[in-house]
Amino acid sequence: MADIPATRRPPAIAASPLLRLLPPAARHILRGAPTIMGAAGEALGLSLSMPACRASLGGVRSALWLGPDERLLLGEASSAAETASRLGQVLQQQPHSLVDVSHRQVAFAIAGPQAATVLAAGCPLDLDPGAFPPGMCTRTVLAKAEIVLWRRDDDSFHLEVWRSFAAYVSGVIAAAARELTEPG
Amino acid sequence: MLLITCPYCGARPELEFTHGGQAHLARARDPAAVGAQDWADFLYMRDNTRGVHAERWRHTHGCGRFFNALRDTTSDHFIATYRVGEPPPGQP
Amino acid sequence: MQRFSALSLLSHALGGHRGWTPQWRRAAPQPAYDAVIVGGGGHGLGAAYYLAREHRLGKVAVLEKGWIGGGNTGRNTTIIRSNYLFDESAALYDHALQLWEQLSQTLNYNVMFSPRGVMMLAHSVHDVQVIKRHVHANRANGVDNQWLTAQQAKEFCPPLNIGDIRYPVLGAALQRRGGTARHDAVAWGYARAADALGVDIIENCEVTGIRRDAQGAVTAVETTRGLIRTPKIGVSAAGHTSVIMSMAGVRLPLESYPLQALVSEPVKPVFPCVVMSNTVHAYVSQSDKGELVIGAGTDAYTSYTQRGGLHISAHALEAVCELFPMFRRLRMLRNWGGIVDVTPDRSPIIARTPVPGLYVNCGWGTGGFKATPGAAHLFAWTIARDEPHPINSPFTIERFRDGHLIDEAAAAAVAH
Amino acid sequence: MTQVLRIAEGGRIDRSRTLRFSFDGRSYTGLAGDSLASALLANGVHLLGRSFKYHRPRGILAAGAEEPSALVSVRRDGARYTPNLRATQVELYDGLEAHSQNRWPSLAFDVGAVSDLLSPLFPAGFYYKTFMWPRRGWKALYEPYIRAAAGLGRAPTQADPDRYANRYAHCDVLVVGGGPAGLAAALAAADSGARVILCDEQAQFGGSLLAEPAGERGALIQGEAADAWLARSIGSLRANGRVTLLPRTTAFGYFPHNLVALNQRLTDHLANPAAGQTRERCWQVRAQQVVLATGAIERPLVFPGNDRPGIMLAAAARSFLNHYGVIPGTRAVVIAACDEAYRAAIDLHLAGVAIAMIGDVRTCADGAWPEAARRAGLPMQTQTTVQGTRGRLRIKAAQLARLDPQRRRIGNIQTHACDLLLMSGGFTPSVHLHSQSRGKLAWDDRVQSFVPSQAAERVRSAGSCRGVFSLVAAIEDGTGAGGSAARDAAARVTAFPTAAHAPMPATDGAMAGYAGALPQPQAAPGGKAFVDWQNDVTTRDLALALQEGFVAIEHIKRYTTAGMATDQGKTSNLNALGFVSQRLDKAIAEVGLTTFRMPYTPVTFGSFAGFARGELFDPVRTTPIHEWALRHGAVFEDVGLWKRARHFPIAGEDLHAAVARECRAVRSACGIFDASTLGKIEVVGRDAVTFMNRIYANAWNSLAVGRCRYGVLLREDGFVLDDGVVARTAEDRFHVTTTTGGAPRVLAMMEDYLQTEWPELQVWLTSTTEQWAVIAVQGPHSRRVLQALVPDMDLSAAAMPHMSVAHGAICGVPALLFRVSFTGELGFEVNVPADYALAVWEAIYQAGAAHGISAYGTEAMHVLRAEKGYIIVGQETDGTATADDVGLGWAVSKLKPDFVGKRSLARPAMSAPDRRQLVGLLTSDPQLVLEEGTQVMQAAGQRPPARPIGHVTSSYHSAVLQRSIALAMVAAGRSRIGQTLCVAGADGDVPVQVTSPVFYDPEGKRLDG
Ligand SMILES: Cc1cc2nc3c(=O)[nH]c(=O)nc-3n(C[C@H](O)[C@H](O)[C@H](O)COP(=O)(O)OP(=O)(O)OC[C@H]3O[C@@H](n4cnc5c(N)ncnc54)[C@H](O)[C@@H]3O)c2cc1C
Ligand SMILES: NC(=O)c1ccc[n+]([C@@H]2O[C@H](COP(=O)([O-])OP(=O)(O)OC[C@H]3O[C@@H](n4cnc5c(N)ncnc54)[C@H](O)[C@@H]3O)[C@@H](O)[C@H]2O)c1
Ligand SMILES: Cc1cc2nc3c(=O)[nH]c(=O)nc-3n(C[C@H](O)[C@H](O)[C@H](O)COP(=O)(O)O)c2cc1C
Ligand SMILES: [Zn+2]
Repeated sequence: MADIPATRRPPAIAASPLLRLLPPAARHILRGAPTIMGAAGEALGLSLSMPACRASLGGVRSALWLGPDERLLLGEASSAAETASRLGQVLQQQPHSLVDVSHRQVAFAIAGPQAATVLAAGCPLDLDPGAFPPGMCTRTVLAKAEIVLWRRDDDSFHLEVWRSFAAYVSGVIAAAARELTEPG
Repeated sequence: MLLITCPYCGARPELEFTHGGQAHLARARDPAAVGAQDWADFLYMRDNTRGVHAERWRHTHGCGRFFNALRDTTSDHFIATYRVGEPPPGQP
Repeated sequence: MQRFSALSLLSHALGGHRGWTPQWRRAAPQPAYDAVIVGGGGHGLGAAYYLAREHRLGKVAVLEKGWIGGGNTGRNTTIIRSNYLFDESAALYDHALQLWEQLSQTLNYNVMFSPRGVMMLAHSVHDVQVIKRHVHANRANGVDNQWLTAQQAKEFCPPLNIGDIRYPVLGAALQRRGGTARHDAVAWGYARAADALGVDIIENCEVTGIRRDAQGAVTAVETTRGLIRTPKIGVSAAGHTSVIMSMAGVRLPLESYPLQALVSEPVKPVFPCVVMSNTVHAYVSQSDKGELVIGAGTDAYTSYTQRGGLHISAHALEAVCELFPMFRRLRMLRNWGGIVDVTPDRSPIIARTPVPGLYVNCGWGTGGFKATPGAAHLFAWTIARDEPHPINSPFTIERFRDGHLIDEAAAAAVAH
Repeated sequence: MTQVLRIAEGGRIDRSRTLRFSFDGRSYTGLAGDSLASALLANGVHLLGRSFKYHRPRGILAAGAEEPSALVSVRRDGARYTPNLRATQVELYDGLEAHSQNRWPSLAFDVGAVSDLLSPLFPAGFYYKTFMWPRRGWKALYEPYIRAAAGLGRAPTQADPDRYANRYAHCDVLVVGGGPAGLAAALAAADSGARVILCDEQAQFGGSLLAEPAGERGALIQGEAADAWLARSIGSLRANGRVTLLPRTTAFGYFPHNLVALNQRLTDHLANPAAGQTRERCWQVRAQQVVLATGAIERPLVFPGNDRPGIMLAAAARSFLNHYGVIPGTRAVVIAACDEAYRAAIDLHLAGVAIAMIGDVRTCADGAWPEAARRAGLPMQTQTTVQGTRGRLRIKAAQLARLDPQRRRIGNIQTHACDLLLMSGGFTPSVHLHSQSRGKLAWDDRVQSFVPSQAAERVRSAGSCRGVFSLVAAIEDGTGAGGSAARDAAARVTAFPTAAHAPMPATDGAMAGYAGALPQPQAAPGGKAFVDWQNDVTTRDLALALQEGFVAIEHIKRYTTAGMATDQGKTSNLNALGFVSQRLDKAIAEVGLTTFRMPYTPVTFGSFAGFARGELFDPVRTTPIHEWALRHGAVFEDVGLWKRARHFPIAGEDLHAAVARECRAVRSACGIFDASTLGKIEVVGRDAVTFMNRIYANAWNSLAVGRCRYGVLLREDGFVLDDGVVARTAEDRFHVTTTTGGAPRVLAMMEDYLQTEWPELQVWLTSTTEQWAVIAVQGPHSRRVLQALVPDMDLSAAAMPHMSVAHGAICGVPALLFRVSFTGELGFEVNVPADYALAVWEAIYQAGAAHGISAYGTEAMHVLRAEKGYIIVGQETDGTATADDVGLGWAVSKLKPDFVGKRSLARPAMSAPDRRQLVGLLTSDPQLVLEEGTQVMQAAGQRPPARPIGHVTSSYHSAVLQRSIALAMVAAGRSRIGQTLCVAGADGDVPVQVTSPVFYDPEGKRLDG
């Protein structure tokens, strides 16, 4: 029996000018005591001991603080196995949990001068760059869905959304974006 | 919609949280040893304080942590929020 | 008591209505009573009325911290039904419903009981199973409740959108004997009738303490209007029950949550019945004055503020607009909140307490208006005889210790 | 007739743009910038509606949000019909179609008006006293009549096609109200660099300044003409990038922690909104600091016949004249209890309106404006009251009298012909929002009103909404409030401003006004004196309420309905209080106020719902295999937020036929089922097994790596919460599955115990529900179908026994393969990363073609598991069932000292002999399928109230058994196996035999194919 082409097939989403579905990625949830984060970070070439609600970048990888004992590790789709083995080596002896969630969620880029306003249709956080500066990230809600929101720069955001909520989240974004293009 | 200060993430909208009921009701280490009335008290009886009371919240759609809060149930204003394991501020 | 009737109205009209006298005296607290009811809502006033009428318990007072009927009685969506799942509940609520059917005549006060039918919607296969289970259980209990197809549901309530919605309506349970009543009239009607039987209704009188003797039995209540001696105290204070019971050192399985309701601007008759959907959280009826009366949900946290969050009423309105898309253009006239005392099994407590002479009627949560006459009647019985009536004997405090819960919530019965 | 009462110049309307509109089918013209009210007045139309109870002819009382009477319906098209709009707030657009309400057959001739004659029969609360006979009479007879009579406009009958939007916003300073005080506050805050939002319910900013005559004739602000100041202020706010200006936006609700809700109207003023253009936007603004500058509302005066068309508030008339360029009448009588009335009189006089008389209620009137009126030679007198008015559809005359302090008449009754009566009882500060925020109110004698005192949020009031009435003072007040609000916001001050944050500037009594009913000469007959226009509440109603013992203001409100109309008593509450305090001889402050609640003015339901409608009402969750199911004609069911394929009918099969076929396929060949919605949790860490032992009722030490076990989860109260297969994939790692609906609940419960009860455990939880898609392949041929696709895995019974798990690859895709069965057949569950699921599913389906594979849905799955007596949590259990009740006692560890729920199982009731237990039921007629939910009876023919001993939880036709089967929870059921009980069906009792819940393959032979 021939292998099926192992191309990843993301869920269907609602189209809208400001919203772009980002290519498939490798994702891991790393959980454990703060004490493991130093070594783990070094192994991946970025800092995992960042302050609360901040992301850190390192080469092809990035890491998002989701909670005091929880990080979301993002990398290129092909890097999943390597991430696991690198962490496996340095963390062998330390209690921790590493779980591959590459397919659990999808990523959106929402960009443009209107980005924050569009998100404000469903996200109750203060998205003024003063209050939510580039580099900040957090789990939060968009209307009735949970999302991970990460501001890349003043007018572009990175969203992580559980795949079955992708249609809904993109739908809300589309409706909000559409509303902004109206007269008056 | 309340504004709740998560000890880890700061002030956040209530929509991100789940309410966890009265705080500081510890589950007995050996429930088998607990008498019928005491067990019922643990399961069901609540102070339901009118005034300042200690309650649990979880920053479910945030950092995911449970924490405790002192809130005045006659105004819904928070006096303080603090981490699990810490005593309520102003008390030893 | 001045008799109310079309005729008396006419004759008083001729006299320019100068002849009407106060519907209840503004009684001042006496030093002692044979029984004191704490809480001047429908339940408390009703209990006093039945104590005086059926148990001749001597001198009875109702102590109300504010104005009678100002608690949940005065702020509820007035849905009345008895199609609860468990035998114990069905017996309790149907006892009340039977009293409702007579209440205007009993009290000689038009409480506008309007059995226009209460319809409960099913939106999923699971809903259908749960609701049909109710229908069958009710039939066995002799409580009317009937299954309607989605089409029949629409015929019964034409504005209902059964089709192109997120959660299509798969059917509904209809209790034709269910309906609504005028909340204020219930409080005033009981007050007037109780007053006529000699009950003292004392407003602006907040209970601040409970005195007990060496044996622990109650002897008096402390109030903002002085000390009142009494051997029997019946607490019927809804959202504030925990506060009062703690004055006697009694802890209860209660938590008080904000529950909101709202009304639209009044419009001409458009809504023939009561519709409830637990799945999308909407409760709608139209009052005699024309407002749509809409029930929202409880907030997540306990509170005594009598107000709730915007997202809670917004959520209810989302559902209303989905089920009745033509109401999207109607406008909210007023929104308010009450304080509902919720038990872990969503069933009430009408019982003696560990403290001799102290009785409690509470835990009605989001759904006790419908029980008003029944609960009042049974509470009076329990106070007068110091033992529960068979109908309320399962609704004890001890059931939580022993595990004999009557879990209407778990069995997915709806609130209100 | 066209705008005969429009003045030649002046006002803020655009005379170059004439707009056509119709009222009750009759066409008129108005001007751009008109409100419907001003346009009708320009055409001499004063009769706009009929009152709620007595159907009295009613006109326009006010010019703004407080209007109680002039309610109309506006119809854009069949679906865009809006009742109960205040004509004073409806912006005119070309083609506007308005209708009056609550009248039949016509506005001028309304049959309902007889109720006015019969009014002695309908005093306050009359309905409580009658309609009680016969007993059924209320519902059958009286109520329908009362209902038809009540209600204002008609509700729309078609679905509303318009769109609504939500927006969250945050700012340092939110300023509510764009009058002079609000503008000044916004300017001051903006100057200090604060993020400011300024909203005003009106189309233009300016508030009361809009009612000032243009240029020098208007008020001056530091020597500058008001309109120049206004233009300059708005200009500089517009220019500021940190300021958001929201006109047509009403702040309607104040919620805890400085959350203020705004309703913004975007299209109602447009002649032709773009197709699908958003109609309203609901803003939720979280503000560091709030400044309320909501102004004051003029009070009517209460005297007999005070409700006729043509009777109007003085400030309103001034606004119609100076804002809209309309003369509301030709000959006016002015009744003043406050100097503001004189300003109106003077402006109207200059515009050519004859002033028949200015009657002042007070004993002297010597303020600046009365003086100016005197200089202008206007007829004036003090100590005046109104004894009555005449005119049916429009006021024709007013009867004035002068009274001495003992209410004895001085001189004769004076009858003044007029077509306009202006009144000003002073101004009631709009404290609605301050009070909604739970801030305290204090009675202020100087302004004869309640004003804000101690705040309960970070909020300040400025200008006339706190009784600072003079223009200059109001602006200074606004500047002060805006400045300090911005400073506190910058300093993140959390304390609430104290009442003393800004002392009240001195005010002369000139604006104090009057509250209550005007004094009447003793024993004057007097007609109806209205307090609440819209609800037809008169002084007699209030008096009757008091007489009947309704003395608490909240009782008076509810008994008379005063203040309960759509205007929420904006013009009536203080007069009602005044009247009550007069009658009870109690200070108004002691009488107290009723509660202010949201919304400040009525708000469209649709705007609360916003985007949440149709597809966006709730998230629609679908699995990666959904589109395949769609392509193959699946019928879906809603399970929580998920859409799940219920069955796959082919060629016109009904549910029953399709399910029978799908079941047969599974039992005889092979079925494929999408189980992706199952909850999945990865439990990882050194103490994983300890954690599992504490959380689950089962024992886990003995579970070897590579094996699975069915787990039962109890609530702390001992009842079944959830269940699912748990696999141990490593010493320190469990792959836990939960029910579809239970996933979030279970994860939350686990986190709760972990974080709050057992923080010492080294375990972490991660949801993998959506990481893994789950493809169940079940049936005797399932092994053959799969083996081909997993070349490097050995699926043989030896290598992969029942309840085992293995890592591997399927079609080259990483997979976690379970050998489990929820059907009783040989079966596997293939877990693959979600993005690959569709391809893998299709591959399996293809491979299965040769083996008669068939896709099956949730309904077949339910039947198959029922044939085996497997429970479904939520169907067999309902939160009141223990594990033992549903036959899972075996799964509950007897040895473990503790686990969640164990202690509760020791409670007497949990082991009571008559607990309902899971059993099977067989009807004697094999074709009869019992309805789920039917009740099980001890014996046939019981009359209600009969006590059922059980109920049917699952009931199906079993294709393989060729008969109906049912699962039921029956009291002491297991002891009744073999007995015959009966089930109360819709048509008569049905005998049923109690059996074991396992109907098919009790020995479980088929598990190995
Ligand atoms: C928004 C809302 C909607 C609802 N909808 C429905 C519905 O549709 N159908 C239904 O059946 N039920 C409904 N309910 C529930 C129902 O209103 C209550 O269960 C019922 O009215 C309780 O009546 P009560 O007389 O026991 O309590 P209340 O009417 O609240 O009376 C208790 C009284 O005790 C007084 N009190 C408190 N403390 C003291 C003290 N220390 N001293 C003296 N007096 C004190 C209070 O002031 C109050 O007046 C709803 C409730 C709310 C809030
Ligand atoms: N109406 C009168 O004739 C009258 C009476 C007293 C004072 N004054 C004058 O009023 C001025 C005082 O100015 P001010 O700014 O205090 O009051 P203002 O009446 O000039 O402004 C209040 C503004 O707030 C708006 N508003 C009220 N509630 C609102 C809400 N909930 N949401 C959004 N907008 C809302 C109103 O539409 C109005 O535009 C002085 O010029 C004083 O002389 C006029
Ligand atoms: C069934 C019902 C109908 C109501 N109808 C109206 C109404 O038409 N107008 C109104 O202003 N309030 C109405 N109310 C709400 C009351 O004004 C008031 O908000 C409620 O009794 C709670 O009291 P509070 O707001 O003073 O706390 C209604 C309340 C109920 C329970
Ligand atoms: Zn947090």
